[in-house]
Amino acid sequence: MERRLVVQGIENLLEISIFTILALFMLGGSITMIMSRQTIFSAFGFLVAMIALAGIFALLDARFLAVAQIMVSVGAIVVLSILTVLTINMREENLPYERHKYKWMFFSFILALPITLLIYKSATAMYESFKTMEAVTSKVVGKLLFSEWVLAFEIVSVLLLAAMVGAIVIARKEIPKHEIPKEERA
Amino acid sequence: MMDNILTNIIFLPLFAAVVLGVFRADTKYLKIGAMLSSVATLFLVLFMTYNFDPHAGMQFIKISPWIQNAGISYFVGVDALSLVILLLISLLMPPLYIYMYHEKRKGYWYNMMLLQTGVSGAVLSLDMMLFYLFWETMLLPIFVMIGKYGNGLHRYNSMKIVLMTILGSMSMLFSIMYIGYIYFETHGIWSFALNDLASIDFNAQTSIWLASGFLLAFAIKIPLVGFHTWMAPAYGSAPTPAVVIMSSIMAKLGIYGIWRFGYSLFDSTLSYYAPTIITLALIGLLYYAIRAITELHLRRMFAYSSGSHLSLIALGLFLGNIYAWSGSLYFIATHALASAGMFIVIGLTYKRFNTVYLDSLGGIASKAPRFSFFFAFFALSIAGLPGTGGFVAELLIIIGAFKVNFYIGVATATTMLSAMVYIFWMLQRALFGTANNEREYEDLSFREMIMLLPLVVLLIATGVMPSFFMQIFDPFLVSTLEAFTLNSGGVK
Amino acid sequence: MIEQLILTLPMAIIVLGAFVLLLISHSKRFNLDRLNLIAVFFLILSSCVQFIIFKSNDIEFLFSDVFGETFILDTFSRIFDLMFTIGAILTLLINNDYFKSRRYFNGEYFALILFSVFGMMMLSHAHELVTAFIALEIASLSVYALVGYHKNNRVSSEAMLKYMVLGSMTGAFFMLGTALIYGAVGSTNLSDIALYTANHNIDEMSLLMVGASFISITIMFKIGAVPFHSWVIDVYHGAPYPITMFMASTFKIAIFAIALRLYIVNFGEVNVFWSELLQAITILTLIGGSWMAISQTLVKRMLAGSSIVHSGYLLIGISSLGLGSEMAGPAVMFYLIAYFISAVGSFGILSFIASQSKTQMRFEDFKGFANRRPYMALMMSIFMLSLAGFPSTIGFLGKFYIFTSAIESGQILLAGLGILTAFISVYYYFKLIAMMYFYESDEQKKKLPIDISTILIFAMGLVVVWGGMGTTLIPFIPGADGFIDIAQETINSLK
Amino acid sequence: MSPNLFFLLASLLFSIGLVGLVSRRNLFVLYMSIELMLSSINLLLATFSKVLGDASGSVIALLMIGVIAAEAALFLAMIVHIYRSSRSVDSDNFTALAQGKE
Repeated sequence: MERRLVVQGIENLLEISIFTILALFMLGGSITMIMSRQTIFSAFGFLVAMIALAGIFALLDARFLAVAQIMVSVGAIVVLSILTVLTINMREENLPYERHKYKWMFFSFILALPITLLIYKSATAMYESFKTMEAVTSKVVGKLLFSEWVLAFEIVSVLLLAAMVGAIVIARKEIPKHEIPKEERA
Repeated sequence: MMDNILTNIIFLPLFAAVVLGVFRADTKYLKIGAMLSSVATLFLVLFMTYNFDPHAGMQFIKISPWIQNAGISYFVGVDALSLVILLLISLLMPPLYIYMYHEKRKGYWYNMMLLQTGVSGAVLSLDMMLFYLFWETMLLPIFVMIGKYGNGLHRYNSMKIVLMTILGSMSMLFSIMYIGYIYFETHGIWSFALNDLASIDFNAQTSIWLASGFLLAFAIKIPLVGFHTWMAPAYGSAPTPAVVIMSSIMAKLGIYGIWRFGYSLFDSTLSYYAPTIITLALIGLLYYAIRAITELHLRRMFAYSSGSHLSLIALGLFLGNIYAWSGSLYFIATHALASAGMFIVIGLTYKRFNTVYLDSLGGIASKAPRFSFFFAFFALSIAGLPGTGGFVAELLIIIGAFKVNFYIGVATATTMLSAMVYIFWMLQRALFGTANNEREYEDLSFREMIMLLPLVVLLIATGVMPSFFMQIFDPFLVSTLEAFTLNSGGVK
Repeated sequence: MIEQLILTLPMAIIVLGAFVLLLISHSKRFNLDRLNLIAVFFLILSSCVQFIIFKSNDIEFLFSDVFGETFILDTFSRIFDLMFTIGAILTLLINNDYFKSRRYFNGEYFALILFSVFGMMMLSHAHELVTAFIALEIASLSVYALVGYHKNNRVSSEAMLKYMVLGSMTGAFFMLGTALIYGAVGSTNLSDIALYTANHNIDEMSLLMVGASFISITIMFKIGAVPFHSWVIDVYHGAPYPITMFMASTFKIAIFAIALRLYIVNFGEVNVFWSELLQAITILTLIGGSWMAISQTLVKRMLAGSSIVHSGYLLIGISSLGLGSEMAGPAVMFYLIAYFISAVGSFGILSFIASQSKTQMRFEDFKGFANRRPYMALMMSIFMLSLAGFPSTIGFLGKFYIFTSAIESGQILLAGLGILTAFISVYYYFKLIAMMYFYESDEQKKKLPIDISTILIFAMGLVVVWGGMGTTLIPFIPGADGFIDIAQETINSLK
Repeated sequence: MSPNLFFLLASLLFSIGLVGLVSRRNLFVLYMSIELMLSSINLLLATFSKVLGDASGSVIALLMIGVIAAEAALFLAMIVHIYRSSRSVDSDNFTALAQGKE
């Protein structure tokens, strides 16, 4: 009996410390992201935040989500972003010159504060503790995904296709200038 | 035949316009078509008048459901009040088409036909929404005619008249919708038919607000002083046919609206507004007369003159006794004839001399006697020359005013005097004085005589035998007045 | 089973059409004309199927054993489906000349239009918030790409940038609201939410209210209500004419599809809570939109500004809905139909002109337009009169219903303000008419080309007039009464 | 362990994203801020999922990752296009519309 309590206490402590570390990484990463002038540092901050988010998902027993987060968000999206940053290879003088960055940040933080409090207060007022549930493994997710959420799942595929087409259309090299009549040139 | 006669009267000109437009008629055929449609309409109206029973109230009623979900119906009918204005518009149209004989711009003709439909529809419709539809429709041709065919700052002025008029009609629309909603609330169905809405009892406060919505629209249309800023510029830059319709018919529709809708919807509330409107009308009488005296531009001068006389009509309406009322209604008719003639003559003046400024006219009397006869006749009949209808009407209103209050009577009587002042002064400068020998003074042609003679005859006839004409609307006035005194006891 | 599959056909055809267009878009054999025709063919096929299955009301939720109650089939969604497909068909056909006159259009363009139509249809059928969000994203992402389609044009790219950043941000708000509602209710299904709002006291629902407010922000943004309007004029201006037409008419209506469903069915119980806020937004929208519409020199920007005002009128209807007006639902629906037709027509004429001149249309460019193109000028006047709410057009009846519903719910001041803005709108719409008619033109009168675009524009003009004063005397063709009946039936099917 | 901390973290992340979106001009940062906002919603969903004892929240979050990916694709394409056409990722650089250019 004693021993179980001790184990639980240690587990709790462990959980809280892991959460704290992850949360600090997330906050640090995201704050780096919005603060740094160099785009590549921002992207690395974002990367750190996303990896930490995967850890927090795992802490919330959403294991499949954690894996998906690592694979899709980190492995695809963030890496793609970093690759884009590197491909573009912006020179220093092409970066925006933001003189009043911190002033703006301060003001917008004051604006965003009520929203933060609103979300936090309204969510915490309703729920005080976790329910015990089985871990959300791939089996559970798979079952749900193909019963209750199958419609949403299927139209996500259409969404991805539409976004892909849109991205191709936008990013494709333009028609060479000399082929365009003069009056259409911007 | 008699069943659909009002529908035919309303839509015949529009139908003609559509047919001519679809076949893209040449100007030659357009003229003939327009003339035929107006003459046919005139015959229909005369035929209807022949069958009209003065004692029967609303007649030739035609109701058919139109947009049922909103309770809007096609509901037309005619009584003495609307008959007077309907007669006027259909009488004036043929002379105007004769006046436009040389007009080659097609839009002109189409707009006139549309205008006739709009005006006669507004006069005959007894459903509030239908009335609103025609009320707005008749604005469109005026907008186009001033803006496209006018002179001076015509584009600006046409925008001005449209905006001011629509401001009024929007407030009226709001009142109409509110009244309709009150009817819906009490009866559970929508209806905008006038006799349905007239059965509603409003509480006093609501009634005052709703009446103000209507009165704003009509005051702008008349225009009462304070709502008149569009008048002189619009009259000044509009082409002659549009001016004739505006001053002879459309301004009278403001009076008509108060009479028709004001008195049937909120009779007792109108006496709440009566002192204000009587004051405004009295101020208008003098103010417009003074402006007319100082004005040198003939069209603007008669714009002010017509404002002054319309104030007199509005005054007579709100005095609320039988003399003033019959005077008002009679004056609607006679002033319409006189001012139509006057504006046509001014138009002829402009065609001949290319100016309508008093200081550049002069000496017409010796060179073009027929022309100056008509010129003088119409001007004097506007001023209320004894022997023309205007004299009778003004006298009646003045008697009515004296019956109410001595001071109002005196103030009213000044109109006749001030009108005499500016008319005689104007005649003296325009017709007499030294003639400009370099100018060609062309006298009236046969076609122009034909166009003006009916107006002259009618003006004299209304002056010589008023009782013959008044028998059309006397029963109407008596019965309305009875209902009115029953509800509010007139003006204290 | 097979019956349910048939019910999915309209959407399946649209997606299939998009696939086919993607596959053949780079084939040399298909020029723009043919691609356009193929896209229209799929859309027409879809709307034909919609007509055929229109009356089959026995199935309420599609594949309810698999999908759960996520895909609803009611008259409401079917009417909206029809409007989206018709809107897309009109956009494609009226702009046929425009596509040919510009070099930058190609096959993917039509595929993207079909994708966005699919998203909108999904949005009107969605009975579940996550599905609705994904559907909204499908429509939005396609429209973002379409707005920036003219890539050599700086203005077009800028419009896309602006729209995409702001649109994605407000999209995030929609999802945040969904997450919070999920937290409160434990489900995102609309039936569960409706059950929850019906059974709980308003004090217990703070989490749901916060979530619903966030969703409202997104809706307000997408319809361009002030103060979320900053993108509207610039994006409408920057986008190519066909896309502006598509956004102003079809996409805007799609947002109202989900908004009406949410406000009538789900938050019906809690609407009273934010009625004051909604009234404030409505007032701001009416005044701000009017101000913006007055101060423009480009006709396209004026129409964009006036579309904000029209959102304001619709918001009057929605706020009357919240205060328990019976007529407000059909009024909003009818106004949507009226606005849809008038907007399609007016933007159609703009792109018709643009397909021949290649400059932006200023008010001054319309001087003497009635001389050059009398019929087009007449049509434009009809659409302007309808947008201004002139009687005998469908726009007048729309305003009539909106204002009476406002009076019914006791919002007299709001109705008065609406009338006032309608009066102001007369100024900028009549200004265009004045420009067209009051000036003579030096150019020769041009012959009216009788092709599919002009015919469709004329048909729209006819509908505008017929919808304003038509009767149901002629069978099979809805007159003014018929449109109102449709609106009524649509809203009734929601409850 | 109580869910409050998770809620706090999620709402903080959301507002950090919002702050970045409002205050920065670098298009990349704008893009990543939006992604951050969406990710914070994922966190919120996962937390609610555990609070309610219902796995659906995690599934919604999973679907959301798909949506995030779609938006990312379009955004990156737009940034590449805009950088290529104007050599800039400054959102304030685009003011042609505000100046009424054509």
